[in-house]
Amino acid sequence: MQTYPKKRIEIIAEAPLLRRLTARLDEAGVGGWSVVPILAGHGHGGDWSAEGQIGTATQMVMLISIVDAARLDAVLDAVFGLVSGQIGFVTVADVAVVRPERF
Amino acid sequence: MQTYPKKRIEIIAEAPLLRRLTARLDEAGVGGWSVVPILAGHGHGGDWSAEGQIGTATQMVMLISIVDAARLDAVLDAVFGLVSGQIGFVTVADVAVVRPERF
Amino acid sequence: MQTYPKKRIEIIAEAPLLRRLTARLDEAGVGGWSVVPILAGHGHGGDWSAEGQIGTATQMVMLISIVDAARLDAVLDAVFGLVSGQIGFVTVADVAVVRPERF
Amino acid sequence: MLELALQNLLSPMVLFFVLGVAAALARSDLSVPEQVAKLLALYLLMAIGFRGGVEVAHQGIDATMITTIAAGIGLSFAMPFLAYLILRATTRLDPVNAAAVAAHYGSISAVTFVAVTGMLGQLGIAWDGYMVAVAAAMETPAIVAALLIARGRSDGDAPGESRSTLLREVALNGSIVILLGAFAIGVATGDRGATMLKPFLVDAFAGVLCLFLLDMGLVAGRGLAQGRRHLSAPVAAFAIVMPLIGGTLAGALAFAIGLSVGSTAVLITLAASASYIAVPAAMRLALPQANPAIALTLSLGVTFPFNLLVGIPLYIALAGRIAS
Amino acid sequence: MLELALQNLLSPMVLFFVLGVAAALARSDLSVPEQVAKLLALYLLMAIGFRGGVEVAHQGIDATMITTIAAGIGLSFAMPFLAYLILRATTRLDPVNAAAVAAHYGSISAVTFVAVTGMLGQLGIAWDGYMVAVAAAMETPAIVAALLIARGRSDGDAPGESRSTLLREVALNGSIVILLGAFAIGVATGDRGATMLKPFLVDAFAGVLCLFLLDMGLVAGRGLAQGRRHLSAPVAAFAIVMPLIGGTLAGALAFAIGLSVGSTAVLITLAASASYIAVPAAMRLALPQANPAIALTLSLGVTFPFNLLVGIPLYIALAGRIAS
Amino acid sequence: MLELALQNLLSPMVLFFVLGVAAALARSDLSVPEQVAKLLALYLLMAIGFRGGVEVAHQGIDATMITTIAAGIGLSFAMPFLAYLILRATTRLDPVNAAAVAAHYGSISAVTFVAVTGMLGQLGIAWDGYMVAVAAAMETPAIVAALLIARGRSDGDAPGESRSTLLREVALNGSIVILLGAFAIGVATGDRGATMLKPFLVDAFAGVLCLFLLDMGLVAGRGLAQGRRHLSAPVAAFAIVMPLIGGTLAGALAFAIGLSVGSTAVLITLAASASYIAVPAAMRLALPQANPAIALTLSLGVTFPFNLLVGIPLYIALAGRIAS
Ligand SMILES: Nc1ncnc2c1ncn2[C@@H]1O[C@H](COP(=O)(O)O)[C@@H](O)[C@H]1O
Ligand SMILES: Nc1ncnc2c1ncn2[C@@H]1O[C@H](COP(=O)(O)O)[C@@H](O)[C@H]1O
Ligand SMILES: Nc1ncnc2c1ncn2[C@@H]1O[C@H](COP(=O)(O)O)[C@@H](O)[C@H]1O
Ligand code: NA
Ligand code: NA
Ligand code: NA
Repeated sequence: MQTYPKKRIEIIAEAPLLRRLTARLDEAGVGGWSVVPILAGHGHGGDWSAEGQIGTATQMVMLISIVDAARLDAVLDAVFGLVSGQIGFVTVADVAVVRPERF
Repeated sequence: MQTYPKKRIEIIAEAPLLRRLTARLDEAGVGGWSVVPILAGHGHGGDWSAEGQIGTATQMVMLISIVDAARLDAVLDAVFGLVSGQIGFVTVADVAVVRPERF
Repeated sequence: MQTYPKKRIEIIAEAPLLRRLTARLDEAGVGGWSVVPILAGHGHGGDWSAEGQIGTATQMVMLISIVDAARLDAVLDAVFGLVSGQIGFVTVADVAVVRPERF
Repeated sequence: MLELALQNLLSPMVLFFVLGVAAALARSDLSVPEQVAKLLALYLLMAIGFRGGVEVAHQGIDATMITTIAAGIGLSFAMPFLAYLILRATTRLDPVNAAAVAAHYGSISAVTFVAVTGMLGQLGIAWDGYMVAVAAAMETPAIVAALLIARGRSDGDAPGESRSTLLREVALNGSIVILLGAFAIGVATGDRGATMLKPFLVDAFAGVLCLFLLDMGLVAGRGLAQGRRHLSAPVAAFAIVMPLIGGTLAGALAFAIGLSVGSTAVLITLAASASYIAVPAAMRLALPQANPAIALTLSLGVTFPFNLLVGIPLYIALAGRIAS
Repeated sequence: MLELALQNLLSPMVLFFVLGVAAALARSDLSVPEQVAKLLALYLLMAIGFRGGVEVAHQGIDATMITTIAAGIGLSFAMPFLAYLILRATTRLDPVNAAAVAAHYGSISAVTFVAVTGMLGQLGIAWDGYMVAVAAAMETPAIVAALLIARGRSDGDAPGESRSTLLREVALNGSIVILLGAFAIGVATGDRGATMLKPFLVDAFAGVLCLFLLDMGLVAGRGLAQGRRHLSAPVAAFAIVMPLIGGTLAGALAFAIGLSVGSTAVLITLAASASYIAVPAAMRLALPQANPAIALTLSLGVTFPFNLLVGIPLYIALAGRIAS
Repeated sequence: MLELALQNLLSPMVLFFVLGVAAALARSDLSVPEQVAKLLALYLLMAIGFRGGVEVAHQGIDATMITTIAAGIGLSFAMPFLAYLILRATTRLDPVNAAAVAAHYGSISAVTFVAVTGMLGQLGIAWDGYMVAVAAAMETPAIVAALLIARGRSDGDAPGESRSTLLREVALNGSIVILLGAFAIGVATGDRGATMLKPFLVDAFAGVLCLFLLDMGLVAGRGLAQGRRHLSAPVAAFAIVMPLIGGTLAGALAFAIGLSVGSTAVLITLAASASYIAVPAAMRLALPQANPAIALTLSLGVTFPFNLLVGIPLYIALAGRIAS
């Protein structure tokens, strides 16, 4: 099956930041995004876990967005300005898709 | 450590479709798959969120399957026929594994 | 935006193993990891689902860790010794990051 | 009637729903976790099914029950045709979307069922336990009707989708199974079971219903904010007119059968309600080309609030006239 | 006895379990969300532990309690050896799998414990609060026994796995901690605490147990559909014979100690039950080569339904004979 | 006083909290699932808000309520300045971290509010329903104060972060909305609503609170094990001294206003409590450079246990002196 290259952006960010992050993505013109939960983690700041938490301040979430390479820089710029001052990071990977016009 | 190339298929699809999708994967002979939850998302159809939902009609899930490149086309064919008429999409990425015979 | 190559390790492992796995990652000197839930899956051992389960013995979880390529082998060694005798597997993918010093 | 409406509006249940809608529209981050919402729904259906069964264990099964079930099936099967004609005549929905919406309005909303029984309980009006079976029986026929309507009008079911598999899945969907299962257990265990489960299933019911309606309000409010753009005025009007039409038909049937006030109110409410658990999922499989946001926004965002705030007291008042 | 069996079969608890199994086998999508299932288990263990503690606060601690705990530990340690011998003699399970299964049957099932107390409560038969401590004490010894059996027969523990770490983890697993913790709190707060917590922990117990057993039915039904292929006839037979053997041993000990009817029934049930929370997880760490599906399908898919439907009334009847 | 302290320490609520802490420190895998914890918090806030509202429906609104709300707002706004000065004088926290911690201590902890009402209920001491509104009013002003303190001292808010958006979000955070919403519904429905919801919202309260405090203990224990390294001795001391200072101020105000014993105890406790739902999230947005582990470890790991074990009985005893 014919496939086409796209970029898969994965952002791991603090939960309180989520609304602002997705607003940035929307502004940067991405076609869509999905939020994946994270249960627990470890980093420079130590361990955390979602277990038993009633607030979201200590939690991280994962945002995934498939975008066209042409839009990658704009998206990274939009997101990076927000994430850089906060806890979290962004990774980008190459993926292939079947319906390129979707993204 | 010696690693071997495989393909990582990631399908984001409507939750009501899940059973049918995994049946297709099984028929196409994949060795296994895993379902990852999605909490919320945004696309051409607008925003959605799993919060407070009692049904699954509006929800998306993520299916991940590691397959051998030789089987990729068969799997994409099997899945694409189903996903193309529905909400959702498929991405493929290159990954390396340690135990190639597993997939 | 300037990006730098890193490795994204994804481990799908049995939930009872989680503490031991993360301890290995910490020992191997990874900068961090995140745990993503898996809802259900299928493999050589048949189907499983987290639905309605009160224990974790039958469940799988996903561990994600972004590491520097230089550290990859040490991490794989540390993890593989544990995972190889158990249910689960490890995949490695190439990703690009914006702040390389973080990993 | 006015007093009834006021009492309804000032019931904690309705107010918690309104609180949910208001919080969602104000973009508060108040939310009920997904699995908790599913627990609340499970509990309410279990409670209502079980209590209906215990009541039937008392009263026994009679011909009225069979007739009412038949009437419910007939209504559920007939309403989609009516709804489809209205939608095609008054709105710009294409055939497939109109058929999908019609299926939602022919079928019933388990949540609205729970709400009307809560309201009746508050007013001290009894209803017949077998209405649980009627509710369950009304869930599926509308889907069959919608598939008949859509046949040829859609470019086919999803490839490989078999109609019988789909109907089997709908008939076995979780909300029907727990409702009917708990009903059967209520019938089987009767008073013995009722005494045992009263503190959990009866005493706590109103409180759990409040929490659940808070959640429904949050989801409805969010859905409305999101889905508004899919609703033209005629489409939105349909979501209020159709319940009144369905309710009137049901009222006529209830009168013909000779149902009690409470059961008449329940039957009217069931007919006037629109599905948003079983049918939406079935439509995603059977008519994937239909835009799910339209039917869901209508059903949860317009019809459910309408029924909860205005419809149910109206239907109860109507039932009072019809049955006495 | 027959009457007891019938009353058991027609109890809402058992019927909700049967509903769950039926729904799973019919492939209904009815399900209890994972976190909800964990809440139900947490609640039930908390309730049963606390009530046991309050009861001990009344009755005080005596020698019988110590003896019974010792008997429970002995049983839990001895049963795996017996189970292992039976499995090796009658089935084709290899040593490691046989040891893993043996560990499950030596240990106890907290859920079966909850079920027998529910059934006793329904029958109005009292049991001694300290049986909570006995149950907790019986969870771990079987694992030690299984590790002794498997030593040398497995190709070693997971690399770096230390036995003491493992046992510490098992002894501190959540279900034991909440059971014993709530027990201690019950002892410490006695009637004062009991009055405060009665509506939540006592009155709602039967209802929550129904919901929980619905879930257990769903999981058992799914497990059975999935795991059937792992079970040969002799292996399946073991899952029914072993509870009877363990139960008989426990009955003899209870008689020797002179336990009350209720406590005898509980001790028999504990011995006859097979773990599926603590031991399965421990076996994944200690004996990873063992196929987890075998023990789990046996324990939840065969032994638990057997105990719930047939075993418990049998054990209660037996206890009636032994203790009077 | 001693008796009060002992009764507090031997209350099931406190003991379940201690059990949670102990289990976490022993690294047991006992845990309350995340969505369940959120359900428990939602329930408790709904219950406390509703009961407060019903009580106000009885008593009516008077000048004292307005004065007390004003006093609460004043306290919440003033305490961060005091806290900041103390932190800067006695610890090595930099200005931004000191401001963030100060915001937590100026605001209130809904969970501590729930705990003090549970303790008062146990002692049979009445408090005024409008304290619910006071609690809600005390949540936000501290954040405004902290932002004023941090202005210029931080390298700016997150880019594009507008202060008014942030305050709107804080004021509409879920815990405030459910607390005030349920309060308003209690006022609107009064006794009628209270009768309906009593079994769920009143009778089960103490039991749910126990489960919730078990969870808080687990989270606090884990947080303490994790976050200890962020706490120097002076910083940890602050987490005990500041509640006493805040509580004393509140006691003086309560005396000036002439509040009842119960309401005085509540106001003192609110002032002595430190936020860990609303403020932590707001600080991540407003002062992202602040290390969240410091404030959270202090608030949940030190101040909450201190208040639960020692503070609340002390504040109640103090209130008894002040108000009589
Ligand atoms: N290298 C990494 N790989 C995966 N997740 C990470 C990594 N580093 C940090 N995280 C996640 O981000 C959270 C915050 O990281 P940190 O700011 O380093 O404490 C961690 O608790 C993890 O959930
Ligand atoms: N580009 C994308 N990247 C990640 N997820 C997406 C993307 N597009 C769509 N989705 C997910 O798929 C759902 C449906 O997409 P759509 O059909 O475009 O409305 C969205 O709500 C997201 O959860
Ligand atoms: N090829 C695969 N791709 C994704 N997940 C897999 C794959 N194989 C196995 N899994 C996951 O790992 C679990 C155990 O696999 P197995 O040991 O093959 O039964 C499965 O139930 C899946 O959740
Ligand atoms: Na209808
Ligand atoms: Na046993
Ligand atoms: Na404070």
